This record gives sequence, structure tokens and C-alpha cells, in this order.
Amino acid sequence: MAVLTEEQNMLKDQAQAWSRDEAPVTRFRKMRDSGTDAGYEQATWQDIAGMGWTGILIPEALGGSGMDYATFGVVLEETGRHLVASPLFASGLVGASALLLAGNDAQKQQWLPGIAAGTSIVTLAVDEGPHHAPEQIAMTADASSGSFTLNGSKVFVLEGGSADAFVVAARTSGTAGETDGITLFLVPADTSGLGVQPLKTADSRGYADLTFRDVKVDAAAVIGTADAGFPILDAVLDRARAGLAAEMLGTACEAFDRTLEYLKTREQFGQVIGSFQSLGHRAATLFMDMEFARSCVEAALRAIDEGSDEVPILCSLAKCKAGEFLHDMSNDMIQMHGGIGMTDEFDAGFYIKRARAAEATFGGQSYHRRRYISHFGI
Amino acid sequence: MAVLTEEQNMLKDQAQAWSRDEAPVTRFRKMRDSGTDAGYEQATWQDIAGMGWTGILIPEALGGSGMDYATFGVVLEETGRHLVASPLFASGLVGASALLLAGNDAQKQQWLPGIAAGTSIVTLAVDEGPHHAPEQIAMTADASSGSFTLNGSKVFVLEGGSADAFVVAARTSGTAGETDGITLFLVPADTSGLGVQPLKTADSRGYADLTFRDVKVDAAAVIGTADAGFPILDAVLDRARAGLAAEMLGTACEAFDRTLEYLKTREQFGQVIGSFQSLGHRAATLFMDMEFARSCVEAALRAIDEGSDEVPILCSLAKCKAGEFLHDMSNDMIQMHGGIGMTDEFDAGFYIKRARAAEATFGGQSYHRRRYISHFGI
Amino acid sequence: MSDLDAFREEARSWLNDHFPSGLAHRSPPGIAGFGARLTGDWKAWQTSLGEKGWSAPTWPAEYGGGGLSPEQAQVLGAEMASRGAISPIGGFGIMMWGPTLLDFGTEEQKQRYLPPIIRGDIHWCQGYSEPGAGSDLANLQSFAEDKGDHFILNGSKVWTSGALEADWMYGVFRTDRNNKYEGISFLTLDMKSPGVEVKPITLISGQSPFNEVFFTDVVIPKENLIGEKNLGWNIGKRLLLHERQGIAGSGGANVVGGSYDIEQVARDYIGLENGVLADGAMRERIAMQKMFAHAYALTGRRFGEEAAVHGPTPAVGIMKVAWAKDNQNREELLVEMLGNRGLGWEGSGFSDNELKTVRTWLRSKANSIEGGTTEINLNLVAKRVLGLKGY
Amino acid sequence: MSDLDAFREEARSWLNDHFPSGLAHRSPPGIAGFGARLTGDWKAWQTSLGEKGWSAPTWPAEYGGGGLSPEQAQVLGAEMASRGAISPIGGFGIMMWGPTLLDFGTEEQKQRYLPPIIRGDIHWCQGYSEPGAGSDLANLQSFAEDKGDHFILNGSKVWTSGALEADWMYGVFRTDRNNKYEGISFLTLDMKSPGVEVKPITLISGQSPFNEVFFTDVVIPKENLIGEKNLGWNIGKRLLLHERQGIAGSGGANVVGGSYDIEQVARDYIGLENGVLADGAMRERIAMQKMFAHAYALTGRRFGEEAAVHGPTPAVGIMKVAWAKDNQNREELLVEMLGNRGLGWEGSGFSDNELKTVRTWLRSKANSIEGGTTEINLNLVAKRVLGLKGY
Repeated sequence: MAVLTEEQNMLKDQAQAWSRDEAPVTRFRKMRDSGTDAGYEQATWQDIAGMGWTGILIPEALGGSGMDYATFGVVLEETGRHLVASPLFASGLVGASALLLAGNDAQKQQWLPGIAAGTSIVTLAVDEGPHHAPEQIAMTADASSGSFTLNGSKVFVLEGGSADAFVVAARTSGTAGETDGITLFLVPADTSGLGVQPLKTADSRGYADLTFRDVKVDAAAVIGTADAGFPILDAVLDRARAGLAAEMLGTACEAFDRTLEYLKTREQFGQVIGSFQSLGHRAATLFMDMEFARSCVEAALRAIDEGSDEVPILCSLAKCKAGEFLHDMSNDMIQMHGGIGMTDEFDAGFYIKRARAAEATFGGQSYHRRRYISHFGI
Repeated sequence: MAVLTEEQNMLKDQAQAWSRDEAPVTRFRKMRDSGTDAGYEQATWQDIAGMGWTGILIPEALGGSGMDYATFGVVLEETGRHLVASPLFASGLVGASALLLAGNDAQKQQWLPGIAAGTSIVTLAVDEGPHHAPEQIAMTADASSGSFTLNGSKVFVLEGGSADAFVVAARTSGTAGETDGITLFLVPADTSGLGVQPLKTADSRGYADLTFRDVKVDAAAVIGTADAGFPILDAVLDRARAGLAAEMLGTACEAFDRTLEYLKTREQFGQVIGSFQSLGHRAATLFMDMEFARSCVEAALRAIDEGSDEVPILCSLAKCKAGEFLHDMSNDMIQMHGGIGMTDEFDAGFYIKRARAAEATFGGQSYHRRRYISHFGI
Repeated sequence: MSDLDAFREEARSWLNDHFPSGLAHRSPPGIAGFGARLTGDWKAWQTSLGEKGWSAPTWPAEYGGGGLSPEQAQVLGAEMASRGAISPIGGFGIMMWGPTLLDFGTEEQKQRYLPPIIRGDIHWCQGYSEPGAGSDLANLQSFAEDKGDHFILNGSKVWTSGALEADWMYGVFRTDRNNKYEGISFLTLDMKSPGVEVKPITLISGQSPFNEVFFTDVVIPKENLIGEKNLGWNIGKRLLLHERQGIAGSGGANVVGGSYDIEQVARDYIGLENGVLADGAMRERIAMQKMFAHAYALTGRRFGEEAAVHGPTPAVGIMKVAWAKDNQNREELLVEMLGNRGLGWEGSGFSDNELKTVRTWLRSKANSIEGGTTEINLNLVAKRVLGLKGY
Repeated sequence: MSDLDAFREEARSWLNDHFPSGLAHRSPPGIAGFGARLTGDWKAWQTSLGEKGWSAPTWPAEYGGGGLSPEQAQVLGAEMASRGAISPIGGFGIMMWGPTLLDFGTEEQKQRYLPPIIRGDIHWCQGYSEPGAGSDLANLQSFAEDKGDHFILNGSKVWTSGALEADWMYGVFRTDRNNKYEGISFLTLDMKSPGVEVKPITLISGQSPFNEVFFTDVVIPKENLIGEKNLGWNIGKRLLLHERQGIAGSGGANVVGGSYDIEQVARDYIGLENGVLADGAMRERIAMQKMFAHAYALTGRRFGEEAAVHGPTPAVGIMKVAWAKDNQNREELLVEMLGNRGLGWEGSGFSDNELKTVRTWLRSKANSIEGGTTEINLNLVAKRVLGLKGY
């Protein structure tokens, strides 16, 4: 792991201890078994807000602590280990990033203190089809006399069922496939014509599909500039990808640790199964994948904090490498545990379900391979 | 291995004994070290012709034995094991197939007896770029007053330096990328304007690049019908692919057998290295690949003999699966042998060099994956 | 008319009289093979078939079997298949326990156990796996203490398919703690015995036919011992062969039920451009998946042809490994192609096919574990097929 | 002016006087590191550098070294780099044998061996591998029989880089046949001794710096024993650490020489359609290759940063495995993209880059064997990093 600052070390210790003691996977299981639509427990969410993690990125003047993405990553890695369910990532990182990057003062004043306090949940609504494809936005926002009318739908919006407001990417000009003509809007959840349908997903996280039927917002709802929203969206997405990659890294690291522990204790044929070379070599290879994924995730977060030109390429790299490692690790967690790994009573199922959902969110491995290589002119 | 007929069993025994005793890899090495351009020794070639393998496909009336492709495959598998270098495949299978499928009586009478006797070598000249792409033929054949003028080039023509005649695919109409407009010509090697440049390749087989500068042939040189040569070419290529896949299967099986033997005898840390699970499991997986490749090769040859509709799909499957197995096996042959596998003194280098050359010939794995899946409407 | 033709006439005539045509091409209700209780036409068909003994066509008639020759059984099978007549009598009793009993049981045991299996009256479950003994099956600990005329059984079994519905269990149990392999006995027990408790297992894919079974001072009469005491491992192993062949022989179809067409999913969820899948990398991966499945099918056919001439080959050991790999690859591709539509669990937000794909994908993860893990199977191939030492 | 600034001035001034400007940014002739005999400007530069001791900047001045502090050595390195001054004195002597000798040699041995290494007068080769001992290095059989005041050596070594050019060899030799590890001694020997025969090894990629070395009754004086008799294995292992770090630290570049740009090959041999590689599957494979290489580079950098604070981590064991995988994948992709242009061996039918790619591809196959096979390295990671037993 990267050399941490004192502040980061403190937050890491806090996140580690709290996740382990107060929000272990048993708590996630209880939430899952309760069948709640929200995908998280209010008590957990209040704990998180109380520790101030929701305000990590938000300036002190607006109720946050004004720290950086690398620090957020440290926390998400720990919560990711225990599959902690909450809108921390969707609102505290993604929603906040949109406002921080392009919100005007009024928008910031209105929403960021609430995000920091955990009293407002703001999330991003971008995709409209089964695959992540921000350039393919088709949802329309028709301008007339100073207001906009939104029509269309958004799918798989993270924490969509709990959100107080959505950052919505819609098309004010051009057609699907073009990056020009996209505008970001901040749309409160209670706006007339906006329908929210929560989804029951395999990973028990909170997602919702949204429908927009003649949803009217005024010009003050525009984040940034009309028609020129794509670069902002892209920047927000890259922050989301790096943050999610940190969470995924944590999830995969915990799967690795638990599996390694099993390899050291489970006996078959009179020896611990980790002593069988086919398993030991796979564990060593997964260790390599883990270290490589970590390097990429940390480099992406650092690049964001440093304002590097390499943000897009490093965020695609991080999301892809964390995704590859989590994919393989979640499969091998089951395989190396054998039959027990297949039972719902054991936690491996939670890890593989979360794995595939996180992989698909904000672009899977295949998407980010294409995005990465497009930077090399082929 | 498939259940063989009595005839096939006899030929298999003959090919096995002769390859092992008369044409082992040491003989190939001697040919390589001699630096000959031809890529084979005359004595070997005369042996092969003497045993009648050159005439396996050719009717008895024309000097052959009128057997089938499955039988040819049995022989090629055995010669492939020992990397036997000769124009048997290029002429006895590929060249003969073109004439058998679409040659007129005069052409058959003129060339097939010589092919069967080994006194004529006829080979196929199809590709013009670095990758197999029969639809991309750009070489032109301009018709005027009953004759054709050929201009362009052909690359990597198997046994091109030794051939007495070429089956040349050229374009009489249309443009590169279209299947219509291709015509096959039988062009003697001594035709004026035809240049032959032998190549020194890593696998020491005989290949040549051809250049055509105003090469004139008359209408009697057309095989089949002008402009409608592609279906014939495709059928010839499928036979070539299945036959080459059989040879590749033999090459890979020998690599497997030698490696397995090494795993059973080489000791490290006081035990045979095959007892290390990481090597044993890889050997078991390679065994699976070997059995799967065999099933595909045998099915493709059988489909040709039965005139099945599935010839294209099975030939692509066979070439791809034999290619995948040979690719992996030739890599693992070196890795499992360790340092000795890297020395020119040992034979593994011959196997990996032959592997990549055979993989690239008449379409590599990637080409055949595309061709296979195109049959499923995606 | 040959004897076989005569038999064909007999079979046709009997099926005309006894097979309810309304059941044509339908599968028996309940979890296939785990013996649901039948009613109506299905019950009538079960009774006819069972009384005729054609639920176990080649078993000796003296135990209620059909007493048919293999050739006759083939004719019967073809006739039933041609009219879509599926036997509702199956499961462990027919597939594994009966054949094993014919080899290893005493005359008395055959008379006692076989007729109700053939009639489909008694449903069996198989007590093999234990929590502490996964791949190392013989490391089982459930202990049947010898009390003279009976055993007292304590311990537990896991992965017991159909235990909730079963009337009886056969299985392997420890009777000597000092000998790993020669301390195991093959016993049967009535699932209604006091001290037997069954707890269903939910899998990561949802409900399952699997159970845990707990034994607390369960009394097992000595007459329920099959073979000799402490020498039950050989009987148990023989039975396992049937299990592995049964699983790998299902030929690429997943136990949960086939997933839907991969090309169609590609078209619907990724889309074509100029008649070709828009994602070239995914197109290659689909090709690889389909070509592997094709090679698997051709290999199964070839092994069959060769076995008919040369006898069985140990090379079939690779088929179980390949089957698991094929299933898992295909399901991963399907879930990836579905994108966020491949993450649903229940509810109206997803189509039935989407929800089914998710469950099938999760269920497929067991394919490389059940019936011998991929690792164990590769060990077996390395040892038995390749002749390598140390496995 | 700080002491370091003063030293910087001194270094600049000395380099101005002694480094022949015509050699700027040029590599020494001959096989790098294996000590070609130099002439002209190169010889003059060697002599100046060697006499100053700056070919081994941090080695004690009493043995002819530079006697510089690590900080001074860093300054010197930066100054040399900035004017493109490359030291022609290197190889095994400087990189591995000298540092080991400083730890394990007697005063007399240091006085004897170090000065000519520093001056570049004596070129060393390393006698480790043997035909029968690959991954199991300690299984070496070359036997040095103790004859009182000398040893008599018989046997052979293999994979000895630069043996043909070397003046001396250091290496590990068996002195006790009854103890595997505690029966090995670390010896030096003059390559001109009677009974030493060197035979170059041709690789599948062509010529190589490797040799076999045969010993027939070679006399080795007792004074050539480093450390104690039979306790040379620890010295040998220490040296190996340097070798592994050296190989993995070369950072993705192949020993034979870098291959050419993968994107350019893709453009030239496959081609673009609408600015995107025409083959989508190959495009994804190239992306995976480049992303792995990128992750490898980032990991190397991170390990460096962490080591500076927390000290070295055994996790670097994965870097050798990754390096080999990266090289081999890249070379396979290149050869595949070249198609039939990637099958040339020599002659005018192929471009220089094409021919070089084929050789580099073949040479890369050794990357997972040399300096510890991938299998051995995975064992080491399993044992030392993951704490697994049985490796």
C-alpha cells in the first residue's frame, strides 16, 4: 500500500475498526434478509455521516473536511472489505464530485452541506441501456423560454431509491453517439413527472430505474454549461471509477485474505489444502493481481488529486485491473472453499454478486480496455 | 483416435514406421543445417512418392490410389510428428484438391499423374498480404482475345521454390473484398514474367514469394469458371486447412509425448518433476486440449469425405483447435523442459517454429474464430 | 419377424394401452429424479410402468425388473422416446443404488430393496459428503457404533439431494476410527427413524434440492449393513463412478436448466453492425465458447464410437472438467452481455430470462466442485491417464 | 557550498578532463557486461575510470574503489548520466562478485581480486547452473576433490554467460557428496587453467552469450576458496539475490533488445478502420498487454516508494514472474500481428525489424526459465509472502 499521510492513516484505522466491529458482513446479511428496498440501514448511514466520511471531499466552509480522493479511497477500501451498504460512495463521492467540479455557488451552497451531513443524498443518473455508454445518451432536454423539459429514462442509478436529487445527463442537442450536446441537470427527486422504480438486485445494493415524463426544470438546474456537459460528466465518471475501483480492491482483498486463511487451515488428505501446488500457485498469481490492481487504483486516485493529464487513462486502468482481480478472486473464493462456498450461509456468494455488479457499474473491464487503448491511436 | 479402416491402419503403421526410422527430426535438422532453399531433401521426397502417399486422393486411373481425406490425415499426422519436410501436403493434398474439385479432363490428365508420381509439384498461391484473407485478393487477370494477363504478387506460397505449377487465385472482375470476380488459373512455374523468390523462414520449410509481371496464360489455364472461382478456392482451402490441422495435431502430439516423457524422468528436488501438481495439472489440461483437437480434426476430414454441409464450419473448428493446442503445447514444451528446451541442440525450437508457421498458414486461430462465428449470424 | 421386432410390437402395444397420451413430451412434476409424490395420470403411469418392471428394464424379473436384454431395453427406450414417454421413476434408487445392490447385496437385501425402487414407491437419498470431508471423501466422521444387533449412528451428512422428500438413505459411515479406508461401512437407514433431522441448504443461487442431515443416536438394525462391516468403501466408490458419469454425461446442459441462446443474447444486448456483432472482442470470446462446446460434443461422440469398439477409455476423465469449464464460461459470457440486466434477483424490473440467467450463472459455479472438483479430476487424469506419479 | 556541492564540482571537472566526448550516449562495444577488450577512446576511458576507482564508486578506496558515500555516488551517477557517460567496466565482477567478496572474502582475497575488477582488467564469469541441476540448483555435481593444498575439479557448468571472453570464473562446486547443501564450496578459478574447455550454446533464437564449460582435472589452489569449505551455499545464495533483482529490474525490456512499437505494428500489419484497429479482438488483446505492462511499471514504482519508507518487501518476488509474462505476451502478439512476415529467419525477403522480432520472440521464451523459473518463483511467493506450507 502507498505510503499514507498521518491523516490518511488515522482515517484508515477508523474505517478499519468501524467496519470490522460495527458493520461486518453479518450486518449486510441482516439488511439483505430484511428485504429493504433501500439497500442499506439508516443506522449504518448515520454512523458514517457522523464520522464525517460523507464530507471528505467537501470544503470545510461547506461542512466537510476538504481532504482528497486518495483519502476517500482509503475509506472505501475498508468499507468495501465488509460490503458495507450505504450511499457514501454514490453521494459523498460521485454526487459531490459533480457539484465540486462544475456546480455554481448557489448549487454548492444548497446541496454540499447536506451531502456532508448525510442529510441529502445526491447521485448520478447516466446510463440508459444495459451497458455503460455515456456518449450514447439519448434522453432529451428541450429548452424553451428559460426552462427545460426532460423526457426519457435512466437505468441502474446507484442509490436511486434513496436519493434526494439526481445529477442527470441529458441531451440538449445532437444525437446519441455524439459527445457534444450533453448537459448536466440537478433534478430533485420530488420533481413532478419523475418516476423512481427501485430494483431488487443480486448484490442487494440500492439501485433504481428512473423515468422522466415531461419533467420541467429551470435554467438554474444546469450544472456547468448547456451542451458542454460531456467533459464534466467524463471527469465525474473518472472520479467515480477510481473510487469504485478502490472499493472493489477492498472487496477483493478481503476475499483474498479469507481464502488464504482457508488454504492455511482446511485440511484434506491429511494436509492443509494450501500446500497443494495448484492452489498455492493460483494464490500466488492472485497475489500478483492484487498488488498490480492496488498500484493502479492508488495511481488513479493520486492522479486525480494532482490534476494530472493522465486521469482518464489511469482511471480506466484502475477500474479494469480492480475489476479483473475482483472477477477472478470472487470465482476462486468459491472454488477454493469448495461446497461451503456455494451455500448462502457462507459469505462468498455476497462477494461474487457484489463483484459482478461493481464490474458492470461505470464501465466493465471490456469497456475500459477499449477506452484505454483508444488513447494510443489504435 | 477414430476407429480406422483396415486400409487406414496399414497406412498409419507404414507412416509411423517410416517417419520414425527413416525421417526422424535428426534428418530434418540435417536438412536445416545444409541451408537448402528447397526446404526438403530429394531422397525423402522420393521415398514418399515411392510409398504412394502423393497419390492418396488421386483416382487409380490417373496413377493414384483413390482414397479419402481421412486417410491422408492419418499419414500427415505421422509425418507431422517428426516434422518431415516435403511437398506432400502442398502438392499431394492442396494442389491435387484444386484439380480434383474443378479441373477439366485435360488439366487432370496433364497434372494429376505427375503429382501422384511425385514428379510434378503443384501448389496453391492465394495470399497477398501478411494475413490470410482470400476475399482480399487484388491481383489482376485481364482478359483480352482469349487470353489473360496476370499482374500482382503472391506471398508465402508453400513449396513455392520447388513447384512446377501454381494454382493462382486472381481477380478477373470486382475489387478486393468481394468474393465474386475471382478466377483460379493453373500457371506453370516457367511461364514468362513469373518471378519466384524463395524465403528463409524460421521453420525451415519451403516458402516463396511470387511476382507476376504481365504473365500471359490462355483460357485453357482457367480452373473451373472465370469470375466464379471463389467457391472452389474456399473448398480447396477447407481441404488444406483440415489437412494442415491433421499435420499440426501430429506435431503437437509428439511435443506432448516428449514432454510427458520428460516429466516422468527428469528429477528435481529428489522427485520426478511430473509429480509437481502445477506441471501435472497443466499436462492433464493439455491432454484435454489434445483430445478435443483430435475430435475436431477427425470430424473435419470425415465431413469432407462425406460431402457434408458442415465442411466450412468444421474445417475452421479443426484448424483453430489444432492451432490452439499446438500453440500452447509448443510453449509448454520449452517451459517444462527448462533451459535445455531453449537450446538449438534440443528439438523444442523446431516444434515452436513450425507451430507458428503452421498456425499462420491458411488462417490462424483468430481468423477461424471469426469465420466460425459468422455462420451463426453474429 | 425377429425376436426383437416381436418385442417392439409388444412394447408399442403396451405403451398404447398404458401411457397416458396427455403426458407426451412432458417431464414428471417435482424435482426431477428426487421422487415427488405423484397424482392423477402421472400416478397411473407410474403404477403401470412399475408393475411391468420397465422402469428398470434390464433388472432381473425376480426382483420386479423388466428382465429385458440390453437390445430389448434399447428398443423400449426408442419406443418411449418416439412418443415422448418419460419415466417418472428414477433418482438415486434407479440410477445408482439398484445397480450397486445387484452387485453387492445379499439375496435377502435384493428382495427387500429392489421391488419398491422399481415401482417408485420408496425414494432414496444418498448419504456421502460430510462437512469435514470434501474432496477427501473417505475422511468421513459420522460414526455408527456397533452395539451387537444394531448400530447407533451419530454425526451429519451434507449435500444430500432430496433428503427432505426421501423415505430411505443409503450411505457410507465410519465404523472404525482407526482405519481410514477400511473403517467405513455401507448402511441403509429409514429417514423416519427417531434422531434424523433434515435441514435444507440454500445456495448462492437460491433454493436447492440439497440438505444437511443430522443424526442423533439413530438406531440402525444390523440387517441394514450392505457387504461386510468396515469394507463399505469399495461399494461406495463403485457407486461414485455412476455419479460422475451421470453428471458429465448430461452433455453441457446445466443442472438448473439450460440458459438461453447465446447468439440471441448477443444480438439483443450488444447489437449488430453490418450484420456482425458490434463488439469484436466479445464476438471472439463467443466464438471461443461455442467452439469449445462444439469440440466437447464431438469428443463425447468420438469417445462413444471408440468405446463401442475398443472398450471404455480413462480419457473420459477430462469430460467432467470440460463440462464445468464450458458451463461456467458460457454463463459468465451471458451475464457480461446482459450488462446491468444481468444483475437482477427478483421483481418486475427484470425479465424472466434475465432473472433465470443470473441464477443459472451462480449455480454453474458449483459445476467445478460437485461430483469431484476440477482439481481432483485433473489429479485423476494425471495419474490414471498420463501415468504421472504423486497424485 | 555544501560538501556534496563541492564533490559535484570535483566530479564535473574530472569528467571534463577524462571522459572522451566522442563517447557521449554511446554504449561500450561488445556484449554489454561481458567485458569486451577495448581500444582507443574506450580503452582510455576505461583506464581513467578504473584508476580513479569510480567504476565502483562506493567500494573502499583501499581496494582501489571510489570510496564515495552513497550520496556522492548518486551525484556522480547523475553527472555521468547528464553527459551520457557510460562506464565500460561492469559485468559479473562489478554487479555481483565484488559486493559478495566485500562481505565474505578475507583481507587477502579482497586485495587480490577487487583492484583488477575495478580497473576492468579481469573479466569474470559465473559458474552456477549444471545440466542435471536446473531449478534444483543445489543439486550440482561438479566435484572439487580436496587434495590437501589444492582441489582437483571435474564436471561441467552450463548457461555460463561470457565464459568465452572471461579470464576467471567464480562459482559453486561440490566438495562433499554426502551433504546436499552443506557440501558445496565457493571457489574461483583461472579460465586459462589446463583442463578448462568452453563450448558456446546456440539458442533457438540463434547465437547467445551462454556457454557450457567442461572441467577435466582442473587444479585449483586452496587460496581460491572463498569462505569455508562446504559452507559455500550461503555465499552462492546471496549472490543469486543480486541476479534476480538484476533481471527483474531491467523493467520490461528484453535482454536481447527491445522489440518495436506494438501500436505501430498494429497499424502497419493489421490496419485501422475509422481510426480504430480493424480487428476488435486483437485490439482488446493489445489493450490487455499494455495495461499489464502499465500496472507492472506502476507496481515497480510503488514498491520502490514503499521500500524507501518501510524497507524492502518480499512481494517483489512477483515482479520476476510478471516480467516474464509481460515479455512473452508482447512478443507473441507481435509475431501474431506480423502474420507471415513474422516467420522469417534471415535473408532479403524480410525487413530488419521483422527478423529481429522473430528472434526476440524466441528469446523471450527463456524469460520464464532464467533467473528462477516462474514455477519456482511462484513457490517462493507462496512460501515467503503468503506463508503457505509445503513449498
